[in-house]
Amino acid sequence: MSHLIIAPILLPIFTALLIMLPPIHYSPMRRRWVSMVSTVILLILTVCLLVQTQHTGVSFYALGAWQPPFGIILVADIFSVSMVCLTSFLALGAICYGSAGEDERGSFFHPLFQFQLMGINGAFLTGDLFNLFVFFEVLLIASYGLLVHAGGKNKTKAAVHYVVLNLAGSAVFLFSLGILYGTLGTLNIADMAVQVAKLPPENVMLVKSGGLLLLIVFALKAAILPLQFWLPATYSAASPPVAALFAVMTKIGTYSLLRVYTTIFGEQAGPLAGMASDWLWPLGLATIMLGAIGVLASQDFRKLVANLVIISVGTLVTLVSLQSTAATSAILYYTVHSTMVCGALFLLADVIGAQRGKAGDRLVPGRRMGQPALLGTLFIVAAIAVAGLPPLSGFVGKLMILQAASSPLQQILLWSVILLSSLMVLIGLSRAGSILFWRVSGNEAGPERMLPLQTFALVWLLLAAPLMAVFAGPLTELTFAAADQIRDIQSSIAIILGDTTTFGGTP
Amino acid sequence: MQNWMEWAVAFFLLLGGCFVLIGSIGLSRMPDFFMRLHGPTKATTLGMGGILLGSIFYFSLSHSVSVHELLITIFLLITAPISAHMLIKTALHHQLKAIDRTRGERELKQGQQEGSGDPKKVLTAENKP
Amino acid sequence: MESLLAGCIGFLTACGVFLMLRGRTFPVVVGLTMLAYAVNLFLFSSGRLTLQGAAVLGTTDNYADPLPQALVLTAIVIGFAMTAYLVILAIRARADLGNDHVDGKLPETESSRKESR
Amino acid sequence: MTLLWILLLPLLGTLVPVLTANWRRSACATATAIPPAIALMLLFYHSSAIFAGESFRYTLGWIPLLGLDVSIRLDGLAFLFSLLILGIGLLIILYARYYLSEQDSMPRFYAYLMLFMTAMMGIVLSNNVLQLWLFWELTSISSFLLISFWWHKSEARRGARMALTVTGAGGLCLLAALLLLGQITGSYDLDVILASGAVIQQHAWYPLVLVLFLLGCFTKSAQFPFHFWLPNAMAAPTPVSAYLHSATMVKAGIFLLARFYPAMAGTDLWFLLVSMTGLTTLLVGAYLALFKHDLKGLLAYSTISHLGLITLLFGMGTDLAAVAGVFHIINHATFKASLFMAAGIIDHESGSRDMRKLNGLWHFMPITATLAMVAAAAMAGVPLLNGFLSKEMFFVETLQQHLLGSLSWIIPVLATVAGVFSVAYSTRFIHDVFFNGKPKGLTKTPHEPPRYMRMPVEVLVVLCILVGIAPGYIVGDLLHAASSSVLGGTVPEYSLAIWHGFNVALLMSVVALAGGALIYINRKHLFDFQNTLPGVDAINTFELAMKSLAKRCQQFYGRLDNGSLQRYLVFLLSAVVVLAGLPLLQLDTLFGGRPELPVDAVNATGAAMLLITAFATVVFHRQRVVALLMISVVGLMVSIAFTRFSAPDLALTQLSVEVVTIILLMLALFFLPHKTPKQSSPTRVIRDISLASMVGVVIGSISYAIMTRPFNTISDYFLANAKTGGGGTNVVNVILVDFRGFDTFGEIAVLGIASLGIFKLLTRIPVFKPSSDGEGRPWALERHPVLLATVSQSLLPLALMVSVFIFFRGHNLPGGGFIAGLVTAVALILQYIAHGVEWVKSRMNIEYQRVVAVGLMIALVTGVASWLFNKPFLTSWFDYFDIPLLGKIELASAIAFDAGVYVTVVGSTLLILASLGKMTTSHRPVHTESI
Amino acid sequence: MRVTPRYSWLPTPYRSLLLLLVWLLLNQSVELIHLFFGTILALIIPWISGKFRDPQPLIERPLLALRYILRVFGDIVTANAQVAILILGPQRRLNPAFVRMPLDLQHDLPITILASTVSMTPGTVSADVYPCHDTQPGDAEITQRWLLIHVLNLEDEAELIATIKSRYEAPLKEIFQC
Amino acid sequence: MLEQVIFLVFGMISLALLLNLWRLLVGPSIPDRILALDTMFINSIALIILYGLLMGSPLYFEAALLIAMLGFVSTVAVCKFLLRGDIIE
Ligand code: NA
Ligand code: NA
Repeated sequence: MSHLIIAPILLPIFTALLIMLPPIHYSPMRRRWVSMVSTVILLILTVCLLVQTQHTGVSFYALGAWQPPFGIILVADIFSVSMVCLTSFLALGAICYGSAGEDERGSFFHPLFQFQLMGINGAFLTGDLFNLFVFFEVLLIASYGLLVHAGGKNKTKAAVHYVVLNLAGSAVFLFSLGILYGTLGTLNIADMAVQVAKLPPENVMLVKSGGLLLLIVFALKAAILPLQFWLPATYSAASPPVAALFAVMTKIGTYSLLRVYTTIFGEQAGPLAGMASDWLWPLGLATIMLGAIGVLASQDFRKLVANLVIISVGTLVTLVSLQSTAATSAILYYTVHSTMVCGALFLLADVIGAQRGKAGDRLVPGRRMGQPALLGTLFIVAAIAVAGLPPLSGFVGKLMILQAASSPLQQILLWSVILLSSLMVLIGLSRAGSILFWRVSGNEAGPERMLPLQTFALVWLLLAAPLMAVFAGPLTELTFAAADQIRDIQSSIAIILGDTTTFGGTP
Repeated sequence: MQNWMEWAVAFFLLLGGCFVLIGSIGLSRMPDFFMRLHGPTKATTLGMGGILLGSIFYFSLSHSVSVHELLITIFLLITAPISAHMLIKTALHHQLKAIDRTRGERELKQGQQEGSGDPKKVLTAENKP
Repeated sequence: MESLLAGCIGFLTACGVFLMLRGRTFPVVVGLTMLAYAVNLFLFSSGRLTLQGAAVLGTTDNYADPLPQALVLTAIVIGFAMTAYLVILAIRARADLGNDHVDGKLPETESSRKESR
Repeated sequence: MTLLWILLLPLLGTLVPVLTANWRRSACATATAIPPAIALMLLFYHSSAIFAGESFRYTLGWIPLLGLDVSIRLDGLAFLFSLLILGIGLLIILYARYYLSEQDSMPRFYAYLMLFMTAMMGIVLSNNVLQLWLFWELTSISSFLLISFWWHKSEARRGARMALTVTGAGGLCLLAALLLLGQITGSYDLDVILASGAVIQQHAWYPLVLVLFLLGCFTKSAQFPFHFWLPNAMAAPTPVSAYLHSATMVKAGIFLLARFYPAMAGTDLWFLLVSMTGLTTLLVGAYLALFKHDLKGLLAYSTISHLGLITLLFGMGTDLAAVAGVFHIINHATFKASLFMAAGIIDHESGSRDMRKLNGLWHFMPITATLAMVAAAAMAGVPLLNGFLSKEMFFVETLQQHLLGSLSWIIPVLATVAGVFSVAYSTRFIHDVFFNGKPKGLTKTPHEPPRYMRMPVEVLVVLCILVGIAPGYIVGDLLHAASSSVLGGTVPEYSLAIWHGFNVALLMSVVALAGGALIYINRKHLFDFQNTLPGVDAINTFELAMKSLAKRCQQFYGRLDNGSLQRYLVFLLSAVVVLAGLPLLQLDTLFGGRPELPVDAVNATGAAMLLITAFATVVFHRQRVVALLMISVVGLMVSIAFTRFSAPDLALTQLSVEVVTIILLMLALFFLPHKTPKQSSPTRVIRDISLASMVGVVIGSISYAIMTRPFNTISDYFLANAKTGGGGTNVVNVILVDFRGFDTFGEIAVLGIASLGIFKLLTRIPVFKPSSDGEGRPWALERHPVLLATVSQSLLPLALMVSVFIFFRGHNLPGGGFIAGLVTAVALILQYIAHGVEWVKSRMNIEYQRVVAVGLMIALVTGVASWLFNKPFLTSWFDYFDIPLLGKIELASAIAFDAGVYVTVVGSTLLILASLGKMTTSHRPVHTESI
Repeated sequence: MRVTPRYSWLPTPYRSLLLLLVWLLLNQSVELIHLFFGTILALIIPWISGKFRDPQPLIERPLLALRYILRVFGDIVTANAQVAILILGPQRRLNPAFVRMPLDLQHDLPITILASTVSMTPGTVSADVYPCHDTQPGDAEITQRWLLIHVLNLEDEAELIATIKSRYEAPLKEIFQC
Repeated sequence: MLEQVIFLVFGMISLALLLNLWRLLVGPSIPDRILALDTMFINSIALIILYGLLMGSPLYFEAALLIAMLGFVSTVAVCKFLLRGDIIE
C-alpha cells in the first residue's frame, strides 16, 4: 500500500529526531544540510502526493489499519494536499533563509522547525477532529519554541500573550470536542457529518454550541476579529524564518473553518447547515477593514506585513462564509498566494531591516541599503502581489474573490470592503516603500549584504507571484476541482465510510 | 466469606478509620504546629495500616490472595517520618512558636538557628554543645 | 450526581477563568491549571458517568466509555507540556522584562511603586 | 499572432535595456528602440485593412474559468492609440537618451518606460475587460516608478505616491464597474459588452456602473476634481511628462470613454456627468494654467484643460462631437508632447523652468524657440495648425447641442472663455520665455540642445503643421477608422477642411484669440487678483491628509488594542459566552431524560472539598505558595473523582502529572515573586467575576445537558475489539497505544517538543537568585537534609520496580508507559531534590534531549515497522508465546510503542525539571548557544 | 563496619531480596514466571541504580535487624494508642518539650533509621539532626551529632533519652557494626 | 454488616478529610498547611482503598500506591522550597 499520505508527517519528525541525535547533532552544517535536504524531499513527496491525488480523487490512510470511523484517518483530497504542498514550498524558503545563520542564534532551530512542519501537515491531513486537536498542539508547541528563537525582550513579551491565549483556545477546543463527542458519539469528521444529519432535535442546539465553540478556536488560530490582536506583535517579534513559516499558521485556522463548516455542518446538516456563516461573514469583513487600518497604522514594516496577514485571513474567512464552489476555489488560490507572498515579505522585512542599520524596519529615514536595486525589485514584486495589483498572483486572487460574491448584497459589501482595503494597502505599501527605499540619510551603505541562501529563499518564495499568475489557468482548474471535491460531501463520506454510512454506534 | 473473617475485616477497617480520624482530630485541635504534627505522623500511619490490613483480608477472601496493600504500608512507614522531619525542619526554619509551656526552649532556639543564618555565628554561639 | 459534577465543572471553570484574567503570570498559570481540570472533567463527562465500570475487560459488565478517558489522557499530557512551557516562559519573562506582569510592563498606576518581591 | 507580437514586443523591450545596461548609452537607447520600432512596423502592416474598416482579433486562453483570456482587438481606435503610444514612445526614447544625465540610470528609465508602453498597449489592444484592467493598473504602477525616477527628490516621491493613490483608487472603481458590466452582460469580452449597450443602459445598476466607470476614467485623465495629481506628477523627468502626462496615460481615461462609448454613452446621466465634468475641467485647467510660473506646471494645467475639452466632447453624446474628440486626441498628443519636450530642452539647457527667470531665450536657442512657438500656437488654436481644426470642431459642437435646454447657450460661452484663457497661457508660454527681456539669475548660459534631442520635437511640430494644412491627407483615414470604431461603424459626415467659411465657430475662435491676447497684456491685474485668492497646495494637503489618516488609524487601532492580554482574554471568553450560550437559550430544557446517579455523602464531601479548595485557590491567589497547596488538593480531588467514576488510568495520570506540575511550579516560584500585589480595581474584579461566572454557568449547563442525554458512541467497537484486535484488556490503554496510537504519538511529540522549547528558554537566561524568601528570611543553610538524602536513595530502586510493573501491566490493567515514565521521572527528581544537580550529574551524565529523541524514535520506528508487513503506520501486532517452565507470555508491538512513550516521558520530564534546576547550581553548565 | 559489598554483581543482597518481594507483592503471585522476571529485575535494578547509592554501612546482623523491625512494629501500635489518648484527652495535661539527644551513631543510614524510628514511636518526632554537613566549614569530620526531638508529653528527659538509646540506638549499632 | 462498616469508615475518613481541609484553610502557618495537605494525601489513599473494597475491584490499588509515592515527593518538594527556595540545587 502507499504510505505517501503519511510521509508529510513522518518525514519531518524523523528529520527532527535525526538532527537531535549523534552524529548529525554535533555540527551546525550537518544539522542544516539534513534539514534542508529533508525539506526538499518533503517538497518532492508532497508534489507527488498532489499529482497522485489529482488522479485518484479522495483517498484516506487508516492509521493502525483501524477503519474509519473507529480509527484515526488521514484524508488526502486536492485541497488538503495542496495545503501540504504549500507548506513544503514555504518551508523550503524559510529553512534556506534560516540556514543562512539565523538557525545558530539559538538551540534546536531545525528540530523545532521540522516538528512544526509535522504539526502543520498533520493538521491539514487529518480526518479526525481530536487528532486535529493533537496536531494543533504539536504545531503550537513547536511554534512557542520557535517564537522565542534568538531571544529578546519583544519575543518573550509576545510569547507570553501568544501562549496564554492559545492555551485558553486549546481549552475551548476541548470543551467543544467534549460537546461534539457527547452528542455525536464519534470523532471522525466524515462520520460526524453523517451523525449531524440524523441528529435528534433535542440535541441540535447542543451541537450548535459545540460547533460554534470550534469557531472560536479556529478564529483564534486564524486571527479573526476580535481575536486577532495577538498576531501583529507575535509575528513581528518572531525570528524572520519563523515568521515566514508562521504565514501558513493562520491559514490552518481558515482551513479548519472551511473543513468543519463545509463538511460537518455542510448542506446535509439540516438546521445546522451553514450555521457559522452568519458570524463569519461580518467578522471576516470587519477583519479585513481592521487589517487595512492596521496597515496604515503600522510604524514598522514587520507590523505592516503582519497586518497584511490579517487582511488575508479576513478575506479567507469571508470567503468561507460564502459557502460556494467559486468561493472555496478562491480560498485555495488566495491561501497559496498570500502565504507565499507574506512569508517572503517577512523575510524581506528582515533583510531590509538588517541593511538599514539602526533604523531597522521602522518606517523612519535610515541608512542607504547595500542592495537597493535587488531589494527594491523584490519589494515591488511582493507589494504588487500582496496589494492584488496586476499582473501578479494577487490580481488573479482578487478576481477570484470578487467573482465569488453572488448575491447583490454580497457584491456590494464584499467588493467595497475588498476594494477599499486594497486601496489602503496600496497607500500603506507605497508609503512604506518610499520611506524604506527612498528616504535615506547619507550616501554610505552599510556592509550588510544578503547571503546567497537568503537571496535564494526570497526569490523562491516570490517566484510564486509571477508563476501563479502565468499558470493561473491550470491552477484555477485545480482549485475549482478541489472546491468541487471538498463540497461534494456525499462522495467523500461514501469513500471514507464505505457503505456503512447508516451505522448507529456499533459496527 | 466466613463470618469471623468478616468480623476481622470490619475490625481492622474500623480501627483504621478511628486512627485516621484521630490523626486528623489531632491535626485540627492541637495548639501548636509541633504538637499537631504528632497526630498525622503516627495515628494516620497506623490508621492506614488498619485499613490496608482490612483490605488485604477482604480481597484475600473474596478474590485471590491480595497482599499488595502491604506495599503501601511499607511505603508509608518509610516516608512518613521523613515527611514529618522535613515539615518540622521547615517549621523550625520559619521560627514557628511553640506554646509557652513547651520545655527545652534552648533546644528549640538552637534547632531554629541550626541550618539558618550565618554558619560561623552558629558555630561560635554560646549554646553550642 | 450528574448535576453535582456539572456544578463542579462549572465552578472550576469559573475559578480558572477568574484567575486567568489576573494580571500576573503566576495566577494565570494557576488559573489555566484549574481550567485544565475543568476541561478534563468535562471531556470525561461527555462519555457519561458510570460507577463500578472501569474499562478493563472482564471486570464488570457495565463498562464506562473508554474513549473519552483516552482523550482526557492525551489532553492531560498535552496540558502538562503546555503548562510547563508557560511556567518557564513566565520565568523567562520575569528575567527579561523585570516584572511578572503578563503584559511585560506594570500598569500605569503601579509602575511608580516598586515591585514587591 | 502578429497582434500578440505588437503587445509582446514592448514587453520584451523591458528586458532589452536591462540586458544592454553596460553598453554605450546610444547603443542601449538604439537597442531599446528596436522592439517598439518593430511593433510599429507590424502595426503599419495592418494599416490598410484598418483604414478599410476591418478589425483584427486574437485570443489566447489564460484563465478561462475566471473569464480572463489574453484577448487582443485591433480596430481603428486601438490603431490610433497604438500609433500614438509607439510613435511618440520612440521619439521619447530618442529624446530621453539626451535628456537623462550621466548620473541617471538610463537602463532603469528605459525599462520602466517600456513597461509603461506595454501597459498602454495592453489597454488599447484589450478585447477583454479584465485584461484591460490588468494593463490599466500596470500603467499606474509603471507611472509610479517613472514619476519617482528621481526618488531622492521629495516632490518626486510625493508626486508619485499621490498619482498612484488617486489613479489606484480610480482603478479599483473601474474594476468594480467592469465586473458589474461582466455580471450584467454575462461576459468579460469587450465585443459582447459593446454590443450590449441597450441591456446595460436599461439595467438597474447602470447608474452605479457608470459612476464607478467614470471615476476610473476621470481619475486617470485628471478631470476635476481629481486633476490635482497631474501638476504634481511633473516632478518626473520631462520625457515622462511628455509621454505619460500629455500623450498617453492621461489619455487612457479618454480612451476608455471612447472605447465604451457604444455601451455606456447616450443617456442623460452620461451627458450630465461627463460633459459637466469636462466643462468644469476645461475651465479650471485653462484658468489655472495662466498663473503657473513653472513651464511644466503651465503645460500640466493646459493638459488638464484639453482633457476636459475632449471629455466634454464625448459627453455631448453626438456622433460629430465624438469625432471631434478623437481628432483632438491626436492633435493634443502631437502639440503637447512637443511642448513638453521643448520645455525639457529649455530646462536642460538653461537650468530652470521658472518663467520669471526665463526671458528672451529666442536669442540663445532660436530653433527650439521656433518649434515651441509653433506648437504653442497649435495649442492656442491658431489657424493652419492642427489645434485650430479640432478646436473649431469643438466650437461647432458646443453650438449645436441642446442639452441644457434653454440654458444651452452657456456651454459655447464657457467654451469661448476657456479658449480665451487657452490663448492667454499659450501667449505667455511664447512671450514670457522667448522674449520679455533678458534671463534673470540663470545658473548657466542657455544654448541649443544636441541635434538629436531636438529631432523628436521637430517631427511632432512638422506633424502639427502638416495636419493643420492638409488634415484630410494626413489623418483623414486614421480619424475615420478611429471614429468608426468609437461609434460602432456609423461615422457621420464631417469635413476636415481648413476653411468652413465665416460662422459662429470662427467668431468664437477670433474672440478667443483676441481675448487671450488682451488678457495676457493685462495679466498683471489678473495675477494680483489671483494672488489674493487662497492658494491650495495640493501636495501638502494630500500629504497632510495621508498623515492624518495614518494617525487616525493609529488612534483607532490603539483604542481597540491596548496591548493588554487581559482584554484579549475578555474578548475570547465573551465569545465563548455568546457563541456557546446563545444556542443554549433555545434549548427547552437542559435535562435530557437520562436518569441521574444518586449522590452519597462521600461524593458530596468530595465535591465540597473540590469546590472549597477551588474557591480557596482564588481567595488565596495572592499568596502563591498557599494557592499552590490549595490547587494541589483540587487536583487530588479531581483524581479521586476519576477513580470514583471508573477511570483508574485517568486518576493515575492526573495524580502523577499533578505532582510534577506542583514541583515545577515550586521550582518556578523561586524565580518569581512569592506574592501577587493587589492591582485590580474593584470594577475590574466585578467584571472578571461576572464574566467568569457566565463562562462557568454556560460550561456547567452544557456539561449537565450532555450527561443527562442518552447517546450512541463508537466506543462499543473498542470494547469489542480491544482483546481480539489489540491484544489487551485495558481498553483505555489499547485505545491509547493502538486504536488511537497516532494521538499518543502526537502527544509525546508535544511533550518532547515542549521540553526542547523549555531548554531553549532557559539557556542564557539572566538568573537572579533571591537570597531570602518572601518574608525576608534567609534561606536555610542545609542543602540536603541527611534523612531525606538517605531515604531517597533507598526509594529509587523501589520506584523503578513499581514503574516497571506499571509499565508492563498497562496493556491489561490500569497503567502504561506514560505513568511508568512519570513515576521513574519523579523518582529521579527526588534524587535531584535530595542530592542536588551535581550529585546526580556525577552519577548519570545523560543529555536528556537525546533521551527524548531516542524515545520518540522508538515510537516512530515501531510505527514504521508495520510498513514491512505492508500495513499502515502504527498497525499493531501481538502474539502469545509458550515458554517452557515460565508459561504463556504475550509480546506486542504496542509494548515497544509504549516503551517509546516511557523513554520520551522520562527524558522530557527530566529535561524540563533538571534544566530549571541547573539554572541555580553554582557550577552552571556553560551553554554555547543562546535561546 | 563494612562498606564495600561482598559480591560485585550483587551489591545489595537484602535490597535485591526486598525488591523481589516487592515484585511478587505487586503481581500478587509466586508463579515461576513472576519469580523469574522478579529475580532478573531484582538483580538489574540495583545494578542500574547502584550509582545512586552513597556508600553506607551494610547490615551485618540480619536476624537482629528482623528483631528490630518487629520490635518497632510493636512499639508503633502502642505508641499510637498512647498518642490517640493524648490527642483526644484534655490538652492542658500535655507537657510538650524539645529534647536534644547526643548520638553515638555517626553514619547517615543508621541515624536515619533511628530518627525514623523515633518519629514513629511513643510521642516523639525527630525534628533535626545536626550539625549538618553543610554548616560544617571545610571538610572537617563531624565527630558528634545530635538529634533534636519534639515530645508531645514529656515526663522525664533523661529517661526518654536512655530508653531511646537502649531500645533503638544500641541494636542499630549492633546491626551495622558501627 | 460489612457494608455498613465500610460506609461508617467512609464517614470517618470524610470527616478526617474535612478536618484536614479546615487546617489547610486556616493555617495559620504554611507548614501547617503543608502538613494538612500531606495528611489529606494519606487519607485519600484510605478513601481509594475503601472504594476498591466497596466495588470489590483491585483496579484502584495503583492509584493508592501512586498517591503514597507522589504525595511524599510533593510534600518534600514544598518543604525544600520553603527551606531553600531552590528545590533542585
Ligand atoms: Na519670463
Ligand atoms: Na537548582
